[in-house]
Amino acid sequence: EELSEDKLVIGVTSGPHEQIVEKVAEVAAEDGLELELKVFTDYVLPNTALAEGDLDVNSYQHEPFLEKFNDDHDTDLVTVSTTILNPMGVYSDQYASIEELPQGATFGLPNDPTNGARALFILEEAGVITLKEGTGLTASIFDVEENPKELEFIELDAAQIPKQLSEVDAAAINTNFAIEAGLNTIKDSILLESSESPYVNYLVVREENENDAVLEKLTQAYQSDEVKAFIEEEFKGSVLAIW
Amino acid sequence: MERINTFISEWLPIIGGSIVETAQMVIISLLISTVLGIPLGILLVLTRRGQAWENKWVYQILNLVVNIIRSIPFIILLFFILPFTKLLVGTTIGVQGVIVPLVIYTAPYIARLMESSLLEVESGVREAYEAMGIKTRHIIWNVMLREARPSIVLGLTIATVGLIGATAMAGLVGAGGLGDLAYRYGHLRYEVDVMYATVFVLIVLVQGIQSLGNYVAARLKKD
Amino acid sequence: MERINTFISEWLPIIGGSIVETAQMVIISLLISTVLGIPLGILLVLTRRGQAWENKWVYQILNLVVNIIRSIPFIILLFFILPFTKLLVGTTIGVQGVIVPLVIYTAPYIARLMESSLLEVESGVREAYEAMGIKTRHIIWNVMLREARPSIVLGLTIATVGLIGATAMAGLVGAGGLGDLAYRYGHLRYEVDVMYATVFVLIVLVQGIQSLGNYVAARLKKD
Amino acid sequence: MIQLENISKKYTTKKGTIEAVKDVSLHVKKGEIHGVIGYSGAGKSTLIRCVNLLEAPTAGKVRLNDKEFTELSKAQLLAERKNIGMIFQGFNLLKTATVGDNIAIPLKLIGVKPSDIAARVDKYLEIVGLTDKKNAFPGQLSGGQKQRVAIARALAQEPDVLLSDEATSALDPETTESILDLLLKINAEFGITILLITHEMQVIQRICDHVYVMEAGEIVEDGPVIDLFSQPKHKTTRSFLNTISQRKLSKEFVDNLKKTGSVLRLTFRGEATGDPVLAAVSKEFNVKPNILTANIMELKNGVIGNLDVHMAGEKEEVARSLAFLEAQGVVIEDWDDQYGKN
Amino acid sequence: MIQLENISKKYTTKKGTIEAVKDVSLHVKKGEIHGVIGYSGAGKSTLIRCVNLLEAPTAGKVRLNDKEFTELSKAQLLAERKNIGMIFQGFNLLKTATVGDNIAIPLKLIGVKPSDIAARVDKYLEIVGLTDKKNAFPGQLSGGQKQRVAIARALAQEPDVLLSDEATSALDPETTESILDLLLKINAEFGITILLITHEMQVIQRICDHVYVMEAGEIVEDGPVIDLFSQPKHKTTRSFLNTISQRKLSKEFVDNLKKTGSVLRLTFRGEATGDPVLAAVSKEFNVKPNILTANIMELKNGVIGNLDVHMAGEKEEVARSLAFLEAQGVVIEDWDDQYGKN
Ligand SMILES: Nc1ncnc2c1ncn2[C@@H]1O[C@H](COP(=O)(O)OP(=O)(O)OP(=O)(O)O)[C@@H](O)[C@H]1O
Ligand SMILES: Nc1ncnc2c1ncn2[C@@H]1O[C@H](COP(=O)(O)OP(=O)(O)OP(=O)(O)O)[C@@H](O)[C@H]1O
Ligand SMILES: [Mg+2]
Ligand SMILES: [Mg+2]
Repeated sequence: EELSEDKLVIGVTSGPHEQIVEKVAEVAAEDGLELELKVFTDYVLPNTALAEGDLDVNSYQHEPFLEKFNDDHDTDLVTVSTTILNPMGVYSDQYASIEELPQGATFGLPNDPTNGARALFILEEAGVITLKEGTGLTASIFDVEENPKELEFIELDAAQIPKQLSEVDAAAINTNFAIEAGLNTIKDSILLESSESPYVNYLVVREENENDAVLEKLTQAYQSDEVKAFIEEEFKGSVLAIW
Repeated sequence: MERINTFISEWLPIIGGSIVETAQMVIISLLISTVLGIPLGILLVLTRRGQAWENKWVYQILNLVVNIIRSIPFIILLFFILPFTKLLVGTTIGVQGVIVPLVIYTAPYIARLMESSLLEVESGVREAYEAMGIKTRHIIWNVMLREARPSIVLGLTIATVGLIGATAMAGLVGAGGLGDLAYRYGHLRYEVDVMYATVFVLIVLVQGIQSLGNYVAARLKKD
Repeated sequence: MERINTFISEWLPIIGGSIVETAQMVIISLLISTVLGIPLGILLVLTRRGQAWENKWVYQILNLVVNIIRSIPFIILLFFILPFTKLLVGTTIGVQGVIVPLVIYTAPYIARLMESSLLEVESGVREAYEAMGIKTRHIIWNVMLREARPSIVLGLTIATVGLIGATAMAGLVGAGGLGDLAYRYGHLRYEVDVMYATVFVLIVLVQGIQSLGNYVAARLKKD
Repeated sequence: MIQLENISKKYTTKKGTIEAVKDVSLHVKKGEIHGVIGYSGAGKSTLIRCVNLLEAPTAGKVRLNDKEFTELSKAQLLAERKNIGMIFQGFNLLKTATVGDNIAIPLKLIGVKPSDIAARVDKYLEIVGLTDKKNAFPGQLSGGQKQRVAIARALAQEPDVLLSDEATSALDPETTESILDLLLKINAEFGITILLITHEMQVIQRICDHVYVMEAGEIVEDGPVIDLFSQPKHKTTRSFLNTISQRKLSKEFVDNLKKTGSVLRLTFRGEATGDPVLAAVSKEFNVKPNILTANIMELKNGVIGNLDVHMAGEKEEVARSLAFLEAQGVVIEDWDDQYGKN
Repeated sequence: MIQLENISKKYTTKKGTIEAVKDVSLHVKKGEIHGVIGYSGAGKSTLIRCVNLLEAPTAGKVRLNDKEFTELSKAQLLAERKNIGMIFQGFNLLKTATVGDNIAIPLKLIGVKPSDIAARVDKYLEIVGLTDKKNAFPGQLSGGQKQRVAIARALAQEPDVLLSDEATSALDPETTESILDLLLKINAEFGITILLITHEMQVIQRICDHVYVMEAGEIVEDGPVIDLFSQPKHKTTRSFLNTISQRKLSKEFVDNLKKTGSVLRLTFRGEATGDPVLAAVSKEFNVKPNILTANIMELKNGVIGNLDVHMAGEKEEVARSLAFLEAQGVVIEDWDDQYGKN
């Protein structure tokens, strides 16, 4: 069934995705496309709801996550176009570099699967830990194989970590939360995700709607200059418009 | 002052919308949960040992079901029963989608509260009505529910407050509401003003409900 | 079979750990909440109009504070009182960090449940003891709490089950526990086996607590 | 008709078995009023609760209006109970309903025509003297008033069979009297069958046909009231009977005596009994006082002597002696066969 | 000592004000026992509850043991109440405590030495005859047994002042008797002051010094028991007094009569009163029967006539006439001044 030409129900997770799509909706409205937002704080329902037809499109996930989801739930959701990148860094109040972390240090990381996995990958890339063979992009702390520093992982609510930074030796924080909390991405971070990140976010639809005309309109609205300007102003570089 | 004005003009509609969402969720789920929970509570009382409809199996099963549902934290229940929700109301998101889990969460809770209210009703009065040959069904209405009214009202008040608490998680399935607003804006976006305003509204709401409950219970209590 | 074995060897320690975390959270917060909630409930009864320690102000304020706290959904309370938690226990994360919000959430709830249990105690018996010149403090212990015991036990059972529900959100501050395990691993990471196993453990836990509560209440009830 | 055959009731407690009722049989024919008396704890309440199966007897059969109660299905039992009124030792009223509603609600539930209910409520409230309390709640009533509401509730049901457990024991003599009158009246008019428990012998005396004396769960003596009252055998029966006695002089006898003097009721008070004073009278005056009956009421401190005396002698002499007696503080009245009514 | 001065108590309900007690004054001196009687709803319970301020009087003063109760602070009031025992119209027992604990707990709380408590509990349980129910719970007791626990609880407190609201009205005559004996005994031994409410005149008769008659909230008559019993003025008092009466023939008089024949107690049953039968006797035999007293007990169906008769005549003739009477179904006993005791 083809999507309506002038109204889309779009699922987002609360936070940057929600804020940006609110702006997108303004832009799209000028084009005669109405966007109805459904805001979730959960990371699974926006996909199940999309698969079941309660949503027309969603905007909150990157490709690795989508693949895992399709795998697990036997769904066929597809990406439409890129949206934003929300880079992550490792911050510490007490240590200037990751090497300085002492044996048995406490390490805070987001407790949601996407961000948690990303934090682990950052650590793996920095050589602090290794993950089990074949661990997908949704690795969890149970997938840590070698942990020579014997880091103690504490999974926390992503938005809350900046406020609790002083209570851990180091923590992985999404840049947007870091900036909101007054951290300096450059000065305070001890590790930053490489910009060649696989974690670029996408607009996602059901496969049957992959080529629907209205998606063109939506992509245009999203990838407009107004939205870009909004992102730059609102997130001050902590969220990157990828188009 | 300026700041307050902008705050009001900017946030009032949003908070207002959330109030409507919360009200919808609470009222609808409360109604349905009460309609389900009260009979369930009555059954839990009457199928016990030594009671009018004594039935070991029915009692054990009901008791187990209530316990099982009450065992599952709302956040998990919400997802656990997604297929059932879909089946029942055709959607799993939005206010509609959250009503089913809210009811399933609240009804057994109300049943338990009813159960303990009803067990408090003096057995002598029930006996007097049994002695007159009055049907258990009528005794339920005219004696047990009637005499337990003050306690039932307090129980429903507690349940309503609990329900409001549970709706805070409605955001997980995109149903919005006050709790979700406070969480999303206050917590995720660091717009603390919104958080305070929302929490304030919640307090007023709960305070109102509790006062109403206390008042009604006191009025119903005649001794 | 193979699959079950791997599952057990892989997840058993994790589930076991979560059980320990949940148990820690529930037991510690329940103890502290009860110690705070019962006196609070007693105060709510005794400072009412026409009661022994009648005091409009104390009653109104207590009532308001209890309502305010009960107004705030746990998920919001958790973050709302972070600074206070930090001040009190020096950390806001882990089991330690979650105890404070759990207590603040549960104690007023217990107070309300106590209140309604105590209000059910037949006023004649209290009057008999007042007539003997027995101090209100002693009447509280020897008459009100004693006679309300069955109802108090049921109330504490309800509160404990509610507490277990709240610990499901402990994961937000890294305290883990069964509820968090079920949500994050079972739901978010789609390891359904973990979810079922965890929910099963939760059900057994709650069923056990409820049965114990019912049993004790029935034993305490002598009429 | 109420028929109990070999009813036993055992309570099992942690401290052993208590046999509250032991092998009791009784038969109340239609239209009869039977009473059960016995000491506290004898098993009276337990027995009466076995009649409508509020308490399931451990052994024995209950037959009521020719139906085997012990074999009825639950639904049949309920239907039968509509014809059985019961007044409890406690009051068992709805706390949250007014006095009027406490009577009206059961009527509604047993299927009395709505149009008749209000009239019945008013009628029975009037009978128990609580018309002005119709809108009060039980919490606002005195003990006796609550008991009267319970009585009105049971009677308003207009049952065939009435079971009453100490219905009047919380009531003053006058109220008791009016309730008993009422029971007699409905018994006469509608042939209601009544089984009642009491510890007040005047209740038995006034309205019962047959009486059972219970002790430790057993019926130790029973028979028509007239037999038991005239020839009580068991110690317990005698002890209960002692509480009623209204002996007085026969009018014929007194009229006869009056021919030879006055018959007077003299009331002496205090430690002084009548004898010495009367002895003085017979010495001082030409009068022969003759004590016919005495009612010595032993009060806590002191005695009230109440003598019926025949003063044989001349009118004048008697008058002088009476003046003397009055001076001694004796209260004098002419004998009157209306004593004892008021 | 209990002194009430112009006590009034109004209840305000939605349907208006009810004046339950109107301007009542009374004074119970130390060591005295005063009783209050009155119809149901007269205001007796309300009045007694004003004494220990369970109910705050709307107007008036309460003085107890020379303390102005109405002016005491809360703490002082509590301290004073330790010396006041109260038996309630309801039982007000702890449902969750055994009979023994129901007595022991208050003792512990008013500061009785722990070593004395067990002994006191046993003592008072024995007195009320419930030793075997020590470990039972109130739910397992009969009505009268619960009342006795409440009595034991109040007495075990060994108070200076006892307030009792219908303590014995749920009890059989024998149990009542033993409780009254006990009250008299502790009154004599320890000088306990008692104010009690009852509707049973024998309670007043047996143990009270002074009696108040209440009606519609007011004291309509009061005085020493001896005055009121000998010269009741108010209609209500008379009506209450009618319930006690134990008139019997004087022994001297009977002994005198025995010189000229036999004095017998004849019991007639059924509709037939004694007159026609006795008329037949005087016709058939050379005997002059003379009815001295009659106790006509009107039962529901029939009458028991209980006559004390003087049979003047020859021994043989009397014996023949008695045989005739017995053949008519009359029960014949020699007159005995022990009637009425058992
Ligand atoms: N809380 C109350 N509110 C309103 N009226 C009341 C209240 N308590 C008692 N009354 C009324 O006051 C009057 C006196 O009641 P009280 O209990 O003193 O009577 P009583 O003489 O003890 O009667 P009884 O012999 O039946 O126990 C009654 O008419 C009763 O209805
Ligand atoms: N539920 C019970 N469990 C154990 N024992 C009981 C129970 N109910 C009554 N009994 C006992 O059975 C006996 C008879 O009780 P019942 O109530 O029939 O006495 P009653 O004759 O009505 O006395 P009263 O005149 O005091 O009301 C008592 O000794 C009582 O303690
Ligand atoms: Mg009884
Ligand atoms: Mg009274």
